[in-house]
Amino acid sequence: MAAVIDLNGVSIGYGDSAPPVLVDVTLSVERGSFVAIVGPSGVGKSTLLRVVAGLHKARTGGVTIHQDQRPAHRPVGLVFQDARLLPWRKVVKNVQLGLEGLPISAADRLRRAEDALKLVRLDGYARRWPYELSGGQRQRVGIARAMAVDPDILLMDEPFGALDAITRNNLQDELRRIHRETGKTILFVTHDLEEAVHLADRIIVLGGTPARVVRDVKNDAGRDGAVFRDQVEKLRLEIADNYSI
Amino acid sequence: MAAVIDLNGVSIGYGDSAPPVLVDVTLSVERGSFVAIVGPSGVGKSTLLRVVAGLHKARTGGVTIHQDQRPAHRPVGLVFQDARLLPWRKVVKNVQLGLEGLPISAADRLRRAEDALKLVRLDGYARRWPYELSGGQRQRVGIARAMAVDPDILLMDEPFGALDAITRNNLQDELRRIHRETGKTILFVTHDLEEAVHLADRIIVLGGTPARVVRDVKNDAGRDGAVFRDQVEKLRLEIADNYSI
Amino acid sequence: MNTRTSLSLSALGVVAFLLGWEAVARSGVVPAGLLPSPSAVPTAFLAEVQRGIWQKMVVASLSHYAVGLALGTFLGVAFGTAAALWRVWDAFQSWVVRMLRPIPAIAWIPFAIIWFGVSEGAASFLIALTVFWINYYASYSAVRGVDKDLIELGHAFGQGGLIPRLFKIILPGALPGILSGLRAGLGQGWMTVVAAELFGISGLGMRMMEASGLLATNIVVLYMVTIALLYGVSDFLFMQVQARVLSWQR
Amino acid sequence: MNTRTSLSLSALGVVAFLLGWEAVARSGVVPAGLLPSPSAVPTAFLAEVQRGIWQKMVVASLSHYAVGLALGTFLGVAFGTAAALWRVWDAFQSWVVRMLRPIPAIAWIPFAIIWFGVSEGAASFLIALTVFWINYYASYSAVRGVDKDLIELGHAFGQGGLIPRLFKIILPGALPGILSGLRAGLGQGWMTVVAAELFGISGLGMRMMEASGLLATNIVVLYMVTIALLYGVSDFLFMQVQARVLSWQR
Amino acid sequence: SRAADPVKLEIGYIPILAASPLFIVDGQGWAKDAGIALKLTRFESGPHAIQAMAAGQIDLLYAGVAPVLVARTKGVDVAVIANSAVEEMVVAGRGAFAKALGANPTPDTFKKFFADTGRKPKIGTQPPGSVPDTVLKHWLFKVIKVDPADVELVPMGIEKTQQALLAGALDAATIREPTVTVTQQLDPNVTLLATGAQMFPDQPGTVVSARAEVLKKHPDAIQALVKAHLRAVDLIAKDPAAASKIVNEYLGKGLMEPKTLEAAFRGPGSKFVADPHGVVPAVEKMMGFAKEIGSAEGVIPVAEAFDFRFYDAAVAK
Ligand SMILES: Nc1ncnc2c1ncn2[C@@H]1O[C@H](COP(=O)(O)OP(=O)(O)OP(=O)(O)O)[C@@H](O)[C@H]1O
Ligand SMILES: Nc1ncnc2c1ncn2[C@@H]1O[C@H](COP(=O)(O)OP(=O)(O)OP(=O)(O)O)[C@@H](O)[C@H]1O
Ligand SMILES: [Mg+2]
Ligand SMILES: [Mg+2]
Repeated sequence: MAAVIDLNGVSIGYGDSAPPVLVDVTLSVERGSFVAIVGPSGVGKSTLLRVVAGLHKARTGGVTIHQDQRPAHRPVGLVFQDARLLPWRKVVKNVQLGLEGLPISAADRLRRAEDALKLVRLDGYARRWPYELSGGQRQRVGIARAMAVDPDILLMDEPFGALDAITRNNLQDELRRIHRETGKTILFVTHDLEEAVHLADRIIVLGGTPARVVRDVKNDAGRDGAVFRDQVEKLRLEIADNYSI
Repeated sequence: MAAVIDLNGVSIGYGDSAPPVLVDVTLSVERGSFVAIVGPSGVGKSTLLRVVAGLHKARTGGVTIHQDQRPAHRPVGLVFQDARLLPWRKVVKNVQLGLEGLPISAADRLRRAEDALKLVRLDGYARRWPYELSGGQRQRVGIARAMAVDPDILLMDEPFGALDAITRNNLQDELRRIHRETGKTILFVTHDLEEAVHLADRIIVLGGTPARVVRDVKNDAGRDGAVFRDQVEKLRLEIADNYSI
Repeated sequence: MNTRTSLSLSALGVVAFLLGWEAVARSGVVPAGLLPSPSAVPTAFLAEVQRGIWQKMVVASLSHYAVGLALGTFLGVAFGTAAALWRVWDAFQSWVVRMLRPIPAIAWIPFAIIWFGVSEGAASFLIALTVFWINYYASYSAVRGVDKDLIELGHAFGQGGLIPRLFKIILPGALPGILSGLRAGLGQGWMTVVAAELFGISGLGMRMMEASGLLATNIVVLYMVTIALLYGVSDFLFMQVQARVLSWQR
Repeated sequence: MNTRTSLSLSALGVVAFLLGWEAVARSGVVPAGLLPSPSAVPTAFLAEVQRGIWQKMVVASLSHYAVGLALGTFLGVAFGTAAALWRVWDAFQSWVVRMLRPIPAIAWIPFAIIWFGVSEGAASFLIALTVFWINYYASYSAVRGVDKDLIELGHAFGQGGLIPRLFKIILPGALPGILSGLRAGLGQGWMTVVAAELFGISGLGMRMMEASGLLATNIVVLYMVTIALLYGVSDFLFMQVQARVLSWQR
Repeated sequence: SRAADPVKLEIGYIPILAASPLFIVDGQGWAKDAGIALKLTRFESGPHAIQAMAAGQIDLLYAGVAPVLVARTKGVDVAVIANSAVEEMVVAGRGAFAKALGANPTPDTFKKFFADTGRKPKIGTQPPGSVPDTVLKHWLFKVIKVDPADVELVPMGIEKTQQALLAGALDAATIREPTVTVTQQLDPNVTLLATGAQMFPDQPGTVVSARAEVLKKHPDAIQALVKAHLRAVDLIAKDPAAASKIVNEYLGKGLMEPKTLEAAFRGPGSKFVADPHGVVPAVEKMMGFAKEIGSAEGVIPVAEAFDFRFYDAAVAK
């Protein structure tokens, strides 16, 4: 299958003079794959995602995203690590943000937003202001917002970080179903190794200072059982070895 | 031992007319205990913590906190679910916030802030602005800020929610050590049942609409092994049964 | 605090103010003829209304004010936002703006006369000018202060183009600051009405100056109270609208 | 964009402005004698400096300005903050403020004369007044807009008392808005200097009025340029300081 | 032009008693009878009005002679076509200073005032170079021969002088009708210290001026207007009561009674003279004095600013 995300010797930093955060990242993500990115706090996972989303310029190297232009869809959907809702829009309007400017009717927009809210179990909260939500509810609105645009590439930065076990399981199942049914390419940052092994078919470990890709493993450990636990344990050791922040 | 936190038939809500979020919470937390609070997203965990911290008034019922007045300490330390740093203060100044107004010298204040930052593995980040931090780093500054005031009661709202496995394990170990050595009373909100069973000696499950305490179990499942896994499973079912949000 | 309490507190404040004024006026601390007591206002009001002057002046000034305010606000917000958005434009105009900014309304009068003649337009121009500056700076700083994270959010969700970014992220985000400028302009506009009517354009300001020249202070005060009421009502309404518009702020 | 580029862009802007002005002045579009060309300013400047008038007027006006600005800014921020913090006080004063707000500087002159006589104090008072209002409203809205979460944070960490809450949370949080008011006041103050010197207090404004009465427009323009420069420099410095103070904003 | 198609003339004025002839011309409909449509525009001060005139926004102006002369030096082509009033400015004083000065002021009264109160008397007037300033100085330094060191002159706007006088911030001020009468009615402490004639005999006052272009384009209309102006000046002299009623419609309607205006017309501060010929030497004399005290740099040719044709034709018939 074709690569939809191609990073070639990319190095990334903040400001003009500070040392780079990530160096020499070469990465090619195939269409329809589910890639988890793990690594210690502050290693550069969010930064990498922002570069892929085109929100931050790489210092050097090539970043290519092969986007399909489907009408009424955005090629890339992003779930931020903080929920990042527009405080002046009610929940349902926040979810519609990415749909605005697409050639669809207002009724369609509303319907898609409501569907996305249903997906994250927030049907009853459409008319609330963001400040009236709990932390986990806010995060779920952020997920719904990315889902509503029905993107080919879904970039998720710790999307389930603030969710309880049950909600999280539900949403993991939904995400897996969507991945299976629609063949979206998913880049998924998580701090939870179980989650990574549970969901992804490929796991990328970032580590070191400045950070680079230290491991890039195909994950077919299944969803449970001894192989699963082995895989998690192996990753844990891997990260611990390259843990320097 | 004596109860340091006493809630008596407390009900809590936002606004004046909206239905209550939590009702009929009666809870007594003993000095030196480590209590985990779990429950689905949006059930009212953060709200409960804010009432205990005195930041939100209960609608009915009695809230009593038995505070010791030790000099140079604050009785209660709170870790918010969002990091909530003051954007106009550098990291080290953010950590010192709670120390200001206490009868200690500026040098002491700085030392305690730096110690707290060391605890959360952010020694090198003291002079950064909050916006220059990653999500997990921000959360750790929030933890350091609460630790710096050396409180008798530590209220933590998903403090490790955004941390990778290794950092999280480190901090869990630190927290356990501090609890053991200083005998602080800790109220710990988490969405992670393993973490709850791993750390706490008492677990409170919130559930229902409006929410109430649906389970209040003594946890002596140990830190690992089959009993541990049983306990986690039992809690998971408990929550699933009362899952209504 | 509910609306009832707050309204009665306001009434209390106004009554206290009027009583204090009346006391000062009667005490003779202030030379007679310079400060009439507020109780002189109703009589003056009736007289002016009967002569038909009051209505005419109010309508005239209101129209200068409305035009000037609308124009000044719109242009001020537009230019302030533009300067805050484009660094090149900002750098280009910053010192020109610095040169024009401190020029007082009075010094603009000759230009107003040249451009508009002795006409309503000239008065509106002068009012627009003051209102412009206030809105320019308020918008500039408000737009500069918009959370960069939200702008990034806009980019991520296809709202990075100028128009959607402006209308979906920047202007709503800057709205509290912009509205505060609008409100300040609301008052500053009235303050300028008087200066703008100094040269032959009829309205409250002209009548006030005329009365002041003839030391008819009760008429002066009548028109000051008139301006105060007109402003008070518009400011009150503005605050109501603002509370609606900013209901997303806690 | 670095400082060099931005400075040269500014210079470009000013040059373009001056050229445009010179062109208009020479074209005869504007009646002769009403708009001198900028090239007439240096001669006028030399003449005024030789007479010693320029220096005297600049010093005089600067002192009125500085006193008025400092006073107006301090009181404006203080009262605006107070009104935003205490709802009861806010309700009590809101309508009184609405009555006083639109009263123009010119209408205050009699009171300034009564309270201060024909003195420097009166001029400073009038300047303080305009500056006061701008800062009052800017601070009011900035303080109202402070993130409630941060105030809660203060309470949680023992900074809930009035003084620490004010100085550690509210004022820093409102700082961008307050500074924007300060900046607007900086310019508004100069705009008022002229009006404040209309009644016998010597300074730039008085000299301008004098010259304007004699249609000595080159002198008028000289002082306008002087005001522009004084303001330009202070605004520039203010922006530098502000960039420092707000460096925590991206 | 035909009668059905009136000549439109815009006339500016300063709201002072000396503009009364204009109000009468308009109020009595004399201009309309002559086929002229007048539009009156009020100005706060001469310079603003002159600026409007230079910009071609108004055609004629009732204002002081000084701004007209100054405007001519700035290349604005205007000419004086008639006079309206002279000796307008008077000195009004209040309180202790007025009492001390009495009817026969001498330099010593100023010195004594200083000795008694510990401060120099403050006298409000307009900026140096203006008519009020010049004639006040003439009165002080030429007529009474006061030592300049014994008095403080405060230059300010016309209207501010009255307010400052009433507020007690000034001991005396140069003011003109109708505020002289109004001020005295309001505050009995205010008394007249010197009339215009005492300050500077024939002191120049308000004149009627017009843009040269208008003079060329509508000579007939201007002629008719000057005639009406003469008629109005006559009316004021003959029947101040009737004149005051008409004028009140324009000046201080609702702000003062016609009685007040009538008193002003009859008062010592009011001397209406339509003949512009006498103004020329008076202005020349005044400018000579201004140059002497250093408030004017050069002497402007005065006579060529006057266009006597219309007045002469009007009185000839
Ligand atoms: N300011 C508010 N106004 C109205 N409702 C609110 C407000 N804040 C929270 N709520 C509601 O109160 C309920 C409890 O919120 P709370 O933040 O305590 O949940 P939580 O248990 O901490 O959830 P999470 O795990 O998602 O953080 C939620 O349903 C939320 O929507
Ligand atoms: N605006 C910025 N300026 C300077 N440094 C920054 C900035 N933003 C992030 N950094 C630094 O870049 C590094 C990578 O940040 P990033 O947010 O990508 O980490 P992360 O892997 O997502 O961490 P976490 O798991 O804690 O969210 C961190 O060390 C952080 O301190
Ligand atoms: Mg991150
Ligand atoms: Mg919560």
